[in-house]
Amino acid sequence: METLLSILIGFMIIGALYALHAKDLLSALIAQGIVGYGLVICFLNLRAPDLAIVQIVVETITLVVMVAVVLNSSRKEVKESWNRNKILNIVTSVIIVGFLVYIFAFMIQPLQPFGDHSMRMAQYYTQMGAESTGAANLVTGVLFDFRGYDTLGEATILFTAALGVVTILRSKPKKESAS
Amino acid sequence: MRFIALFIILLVFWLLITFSLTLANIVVGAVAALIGALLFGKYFVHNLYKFGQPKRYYWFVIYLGIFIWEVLKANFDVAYRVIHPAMPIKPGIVRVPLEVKSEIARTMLANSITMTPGTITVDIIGDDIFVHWIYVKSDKPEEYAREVSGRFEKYIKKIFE
Amino acid sequence: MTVYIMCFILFLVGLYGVLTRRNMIKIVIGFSIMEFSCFLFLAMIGYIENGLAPILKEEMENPVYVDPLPQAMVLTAIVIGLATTALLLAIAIRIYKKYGTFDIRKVNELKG
Amino acid sequence: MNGMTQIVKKVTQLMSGLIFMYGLYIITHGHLTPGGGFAGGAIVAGGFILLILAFGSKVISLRKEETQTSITESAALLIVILLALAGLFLGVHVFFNNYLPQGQVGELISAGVIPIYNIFIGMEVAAALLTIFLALVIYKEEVAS
Repeated sequence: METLLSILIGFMIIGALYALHAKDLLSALIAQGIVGYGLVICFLNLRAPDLAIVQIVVETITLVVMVAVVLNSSRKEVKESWNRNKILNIVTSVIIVGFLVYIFAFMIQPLQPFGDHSMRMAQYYTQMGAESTGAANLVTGVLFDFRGYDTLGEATILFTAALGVVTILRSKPKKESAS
Repeated sequence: MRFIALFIILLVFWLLITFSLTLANIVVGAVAALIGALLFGKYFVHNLYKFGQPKRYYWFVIYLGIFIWEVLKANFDVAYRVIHPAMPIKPGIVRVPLEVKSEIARTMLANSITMTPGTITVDIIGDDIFVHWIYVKSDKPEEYAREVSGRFEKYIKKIFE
Repeated sequence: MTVYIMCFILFLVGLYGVLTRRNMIKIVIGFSIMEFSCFLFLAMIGYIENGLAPILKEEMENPVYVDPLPQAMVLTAIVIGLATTALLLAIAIRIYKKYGTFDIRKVNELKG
Repeated sequence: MNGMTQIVKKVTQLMSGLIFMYGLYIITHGHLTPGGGFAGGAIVAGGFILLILAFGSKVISLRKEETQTSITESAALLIVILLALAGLFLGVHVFFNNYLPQGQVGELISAGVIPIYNIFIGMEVAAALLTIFLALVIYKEEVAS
């Protein structure tokens, strides 16, 4: 399982690098699709069918929206040019990345090796979840019962985002109401 | 009329995917199918009386056989062209006049042509269909019309018109 | 442990995109890639070797299910990711309308 | 935005209803099979998006549709909050309490309020995604004109 996942993530990394370097924005979006749909296959292998369903639909809709945006404006990639601040930028980036790597190496210590979850908390969910919520799908049970607040917050964020998109994209000012 | 037909189709679809016949399931399915029929009924296809004519189903079964045979033949043809070291391909887009008139028959024809390896439908403009062909055999319109669409067209005419 | 490191590399690729690209669409893509790597990391933490998908079945004896909690959190996170991507795209298309370019540095120079 | 060719239109006519139905199946069986409100809502929104893309924006009045989806979204979110609040007053006094009888695990009518939450979250997600898409389409039309 670990080898398979490593190969899949390797493909995703190649797709991501191509997406970031493509000259045409449309092909960049298609290459981003490689990453998104590769993630779907990873989820299926990680025994998470719920996540796979959500991700495949969400990825498709994101792709449609992004293609709509790109076709609406410009497909050309902007030209890279050398400027004076570049060395400073590179030094800053290297420091940030080094810091991140250090934190990652530090934080990965207490984790169990892959595929060997300790089940300290999960034991309760898998054994008692169905009894206390009555749902056969444990993910839904956790989502709407034990962690209802998360779901409520998520729905609020989606609502706010839709509101924000509608507000940002209103090009003409709304007519003033009769006063 | 269209609403009722869509309602029945959706209910059958629901029963097929849930595959259980409890009362609760049927009631929920009926409500869902009603919502679907109300929302999507006005976009559904016309000429529903054609569903009730058994002759069309008979021709459809025959058409399936012909279609599978053509797909098999085309598969071997394309495989030969790919494996052959000289790659004997002569790609080109041909314009074929359509005999079938109704939209759904044209859709079916276009999909059949696309699903056969070697030919891909590009577009339908007016009464002509534009097909990308991996090996354009001749320059005469009648010949390639027979080669590309003629083999399906007479059966599709019997099914949908 | 390899998969965790691969996942971190994917995150760094996204970060690289956000830091170095000048095109706004590319920056949005970089953000998406970072999000994807986070989802994958969380989903991998809950995985158990030979575990079953967390959907109860009656006939199994002593089944081992993978942890449903990270999956539930990733489920909400995916939809939030979609919402943020849509918002970023809306802002990008708005800036394009005003300045006629996706280049963030040019926008910075033009100002006003 | 213009529609696509006859082929796409015809296939859309046949398929959009079935896509919608599949979304409803994913939503209503969310507590039994993989899926749930989020996935199902996104599929339902996908059915409508397919319809708009295939037939062009002339087929519906975009402004009216956007208002409707906005209202649906707000109403669904409000109902979710009210359902959660109801848990505060019924039975054990906990926010997000599962106060309905839970029934047999594995039946369609079971798990108390979870299916109802699923339905309304699905409505909210579908309406939100449609609102985002329609806002983009309206913006495009306005820029083009």
